[in-house]
Amino acid sequence: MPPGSKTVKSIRFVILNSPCLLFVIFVPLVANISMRPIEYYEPPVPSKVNYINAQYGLKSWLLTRDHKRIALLYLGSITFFFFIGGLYALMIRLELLTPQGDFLQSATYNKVFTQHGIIMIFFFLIPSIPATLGNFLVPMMIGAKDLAFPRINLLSWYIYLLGGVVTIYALLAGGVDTGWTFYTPFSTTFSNSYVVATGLGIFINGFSSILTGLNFIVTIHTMRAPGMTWFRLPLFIWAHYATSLIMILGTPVIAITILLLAFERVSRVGIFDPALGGDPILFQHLFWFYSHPAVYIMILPSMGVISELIANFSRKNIFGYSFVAFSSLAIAVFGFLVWGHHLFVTSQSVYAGMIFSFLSFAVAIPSAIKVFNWTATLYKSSISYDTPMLYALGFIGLFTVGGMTGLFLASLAVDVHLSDTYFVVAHFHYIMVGGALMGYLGGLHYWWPKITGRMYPEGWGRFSALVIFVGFNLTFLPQFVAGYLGMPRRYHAYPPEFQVFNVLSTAGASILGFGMLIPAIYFVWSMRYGKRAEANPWHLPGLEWRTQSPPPTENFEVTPIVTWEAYEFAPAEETEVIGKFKPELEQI
Amino acid sequence: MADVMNSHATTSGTHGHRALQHHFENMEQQREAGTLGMWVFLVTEIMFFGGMFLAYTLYRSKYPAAFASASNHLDITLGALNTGVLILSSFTMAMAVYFTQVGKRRPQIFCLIATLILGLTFLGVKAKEYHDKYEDRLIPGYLIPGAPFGPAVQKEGEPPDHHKLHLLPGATVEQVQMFYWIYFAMTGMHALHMIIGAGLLTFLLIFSIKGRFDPEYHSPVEVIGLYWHFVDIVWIFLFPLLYLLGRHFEHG
Amino acid sequence: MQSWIPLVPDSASTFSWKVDALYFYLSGVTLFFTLLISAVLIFFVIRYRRRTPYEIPRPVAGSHKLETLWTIIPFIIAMTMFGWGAQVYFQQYKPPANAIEVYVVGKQWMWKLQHATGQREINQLHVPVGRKIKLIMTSEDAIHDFFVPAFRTKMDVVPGKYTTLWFEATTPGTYHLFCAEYCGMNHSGMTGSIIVMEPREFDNWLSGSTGSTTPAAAGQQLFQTLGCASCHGANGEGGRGPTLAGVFGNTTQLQTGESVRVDEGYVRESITNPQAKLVAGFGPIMPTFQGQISEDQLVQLIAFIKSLPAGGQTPASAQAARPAGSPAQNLK
Amino acid sequence: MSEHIVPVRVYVTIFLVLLVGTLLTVMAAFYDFPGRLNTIVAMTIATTKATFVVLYFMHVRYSIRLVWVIVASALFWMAIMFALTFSDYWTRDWMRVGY
Repeated sequence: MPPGSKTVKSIRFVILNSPCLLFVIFVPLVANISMRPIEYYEPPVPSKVNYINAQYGLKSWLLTRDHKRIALLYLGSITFFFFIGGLYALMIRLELLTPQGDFLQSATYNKVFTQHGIIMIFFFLIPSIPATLGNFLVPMMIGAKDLAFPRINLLSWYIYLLGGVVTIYALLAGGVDTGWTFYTPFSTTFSNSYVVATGLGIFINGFSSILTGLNFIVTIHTMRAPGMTWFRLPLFIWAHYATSLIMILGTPVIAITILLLAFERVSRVGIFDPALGGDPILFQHLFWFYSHPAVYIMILPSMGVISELIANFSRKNIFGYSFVAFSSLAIAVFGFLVWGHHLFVTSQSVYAGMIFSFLSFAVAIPSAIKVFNWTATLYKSSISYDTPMLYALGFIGLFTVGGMTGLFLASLAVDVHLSDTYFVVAHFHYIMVGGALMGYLGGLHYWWPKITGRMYPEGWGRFSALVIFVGFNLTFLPQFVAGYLGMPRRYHAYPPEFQVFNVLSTAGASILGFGMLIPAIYFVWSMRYGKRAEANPWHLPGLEWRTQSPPPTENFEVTPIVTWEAYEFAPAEETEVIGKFKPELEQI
Repeated sequence: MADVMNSHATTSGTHGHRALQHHFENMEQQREAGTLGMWVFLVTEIMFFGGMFLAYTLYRSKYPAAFASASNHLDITLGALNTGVLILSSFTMAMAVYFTQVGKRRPQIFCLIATLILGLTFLGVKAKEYHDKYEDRLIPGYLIPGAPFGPAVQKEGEPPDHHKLHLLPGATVEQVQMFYWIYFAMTGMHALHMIIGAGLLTFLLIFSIKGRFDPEYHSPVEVIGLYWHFVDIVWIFLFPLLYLLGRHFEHG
Repeated sequence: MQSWIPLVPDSASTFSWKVDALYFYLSGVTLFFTLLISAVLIFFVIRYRRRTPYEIPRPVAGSHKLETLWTIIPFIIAMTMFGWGAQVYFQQYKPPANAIEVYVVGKQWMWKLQHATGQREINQLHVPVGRKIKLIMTSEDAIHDFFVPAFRTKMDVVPGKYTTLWFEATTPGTYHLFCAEYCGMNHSGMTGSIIVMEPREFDNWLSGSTGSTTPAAAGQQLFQTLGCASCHGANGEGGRGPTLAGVFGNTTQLQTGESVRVDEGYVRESITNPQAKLVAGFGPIMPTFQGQISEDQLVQLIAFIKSLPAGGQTPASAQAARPAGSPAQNLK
Repeated sequence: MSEHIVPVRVYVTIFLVLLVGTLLTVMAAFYDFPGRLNTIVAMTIATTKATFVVLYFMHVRYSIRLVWVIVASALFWMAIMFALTFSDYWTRDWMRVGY
């Protein structure tokens, strides 16, 4: 078939637009509006010098203090860790294709799932949005030239790298098999793997997260541009503020816990080892004091991204701005009160269990408020079907499932049956992949033109968003069922009646993996060959779009003075109040 | 918070100070960011020590007799001396900040030197205490190769010997080890903070001697001062918790 | 092995259906909200799609009424889930009186179980239908977790202390037993089966298995060989050490003036760490048995002390290798 | 956050207060108070000393509200950690599933 033939063209058209097939009825419409001629907010005299080409050479990158360059350094390193973590996931799914443990040995399998967890959580999910998108955008969105402490920002990247190197050393030297939770006394006494080295890697890495959080909090407090009041801040900033609170309040506790664990292992004394008079449940309390809020470190920034996407791609002010903003803070605070729901079956006091269960239900409410407000924002809006919006819509659906299944685990009696089964695995993947990762990818597409100055290929973007959505659901929906049927997690071999769910899951994982490769390829491709992006390719009012793409080193030619509200697409006088049929404008 | 928000609008006359970093509007904003940053960092530190305080509280309530016996074995004189030293150093640090604020360089340098010396004195005394514990074989577990935990226990009817551990009824050597494990973790972590603090003070001293600070720009002195006081506060809690509680079982 | 309801495991205990009912309620609410949100989203996405590139929709002011509504309604629903969940949880975990006790020791990577009548089992547990079974569990190494999906219950098995789990099986059959807390290399091999039998079959099984000494009898043996009897008296009547007979399940006065309930945990602590809670009137003279006695032996000693009647006679249950009649019948 | 210069006299006073506090707490430690009072006395003195350091040496008394909020939040989170952890340990005896 000749490459220009009609058949080839139509096949390509179908493939590229297949996400739109989801909404079959308006394929033509989508094709029509992908180019928009109007342009507002064009910055004065665009300059050719930007943060990327302002300086050249490796040194200019490795010693940079520019938050945007540091964001790119982070982007590169977390992508690296993401692919390592992804490889481990692949191995897990291959092993679980059959009930017997035939692909890997038990010892290897245990290391693989442990390392999948450690890499994905500590080296990908926790830094993912804050350290890349957050680093890039927090100063730009509030109209600052940089973060408050640029040197500390760079230091945090080096600390991250050092933590990563130590961890990778541990993995190469022989790996670690304790599960990412490091439960004692297995980790202190019985495991024969590189627990101390891995712990050290995580300990070091913790400081990078503390420093990022510290930097954000100070920056948001002291560096806002004139006129940028708290309630004019984009919700992305509120979300990052809440995230930073968790980072500075929670991370030190895991740091000291891991440190004590490492010393305990080295010197054979035991705060956590019952054989030496210690209490293993104390370890679990301290561990989850951080590690439950850490889930919110992963999901809150993603919620911030989704708020941006929903408002901007529907050209509408967010519904219930202050409720969405404060729900972020509420999640950050309440998130610290619920860790005990990980201990319902560990012989924790049943009365403490009740308190924790109650609080866990309470923390669901702010998340629900967010979902309802996002949905309400779409009412009477103008919704575009660009890739970031597809991710945002996918996020809402997946996060709803992830959040609601969390209620199963907060519910004491059901948790007794479900804890440590595949139901838990499915639940937290819905939150972390369906939530955090979707937000990350959506945000990356959305700000890609600003970060690189190039557009990504829209058709491929939509296609991969669909593939990822389908692959994700196929991977993790069956795990809910397997979990309720009783399949325990961290099992290398399992009874054959669970195989059907694992086969489905593995099939889904291969689709998911394939879907992840597409953006990886076209992002790299677009950096060189993508269409050049305008300063404001999406035609949006946010501060980050009021400067050139990519931005200059100091972000703005002149310090902006903010006179508008967040997401102000139309003048405030036109605001419609629900329940009033006659707009106030007409009454005047 | 209102004045924080307005800080951009008020243009003070401090534009162009040589210490002003490029991304700040003025010295006021820069100082504010520095102080705030240190406070946020101290919150982190509080949580960091908090985890150990939690472990301490739990085991103290679980093994009161052992903790009292172990606590009695610590040298209260050296502990009290160190408390005094640290309080004095906190005072000299506060004075160093004061003299920087009012722009008196000589007394400022003197105060910084005094603080540094007092800090080192504290560490010296601590080292002496650690050595005593080493002699009495009180270093927990197998932390020291060749000298595992194994204190001599004073038997009933034996004359008192301050190298021997006197166990109160209900205490076991194993639980005493738990106390020393927490003792070394907490005081060790505290000493590490002192060492870092001494390093920061040296840096301040060099910059003071070079004349970098003036009433306009003194935020490093202030910020490191905050850190130093925080380390002092940690000790203010460690001293009674580790050295004093349980004394009355023996002496009261 | 599936129950007649699709996607639900076998139901074989008295609270299986209670957990299932709550599960169905939660699933229903989840399904409802997921579908609701999805339907509204899809409707909006179609209805309010961008029709012209230039259009700017009118901004909408938030609504406190709506916000209150969708704060309070989810909260009320969440509270029903909480209340229901907590209520069933209490039933799952509240240890019943008059249960048949089975001792469970978990170790890497097997389950060792012993019936009060002496039968030992490895990775298998035979239980009768319609009897309350209480497991008293501990671990020799890492934390394990005793999980029986068909009974909808699980409990961690923690080293250094005892945890309890109880259930009452309703349907004969063979059910999975899993270790649900990751415990090292062969974690996924630490499985077994729970065999639920009709009471008569169970009695047959009991009488068919041979060569078993009851834990209490084994404990009595140990009590002699370890030299406990020299201070506590051969039948626990006391001497240089406190009386052991008849104290189990009651409270005893400590030297510190506090009082403590004598249960498995306290006896265990007093053997491994005798100085910790001294009985009033006795000095700290007992040596520790920490590290010199296995978890199995501890369980046997406890069973022996439990079996001691007040007054210091030789306990009936420790005399014979197997008591007349099974506990299943005794409890009828 | 306008700057406030604390007079020397205040610093000296606080220093003396801290020394007296140290002396008191050592003396109190050797005296056998009834019940748990020994711990309470020691902790009260320590907290008082720490409060003086925070308020005067660390200038919180003269600082903007934000610093107060930061200090308070640190204490609040410590309280959360202690309260919820001990909500487990102190209620285990009410219904024993593990002992």
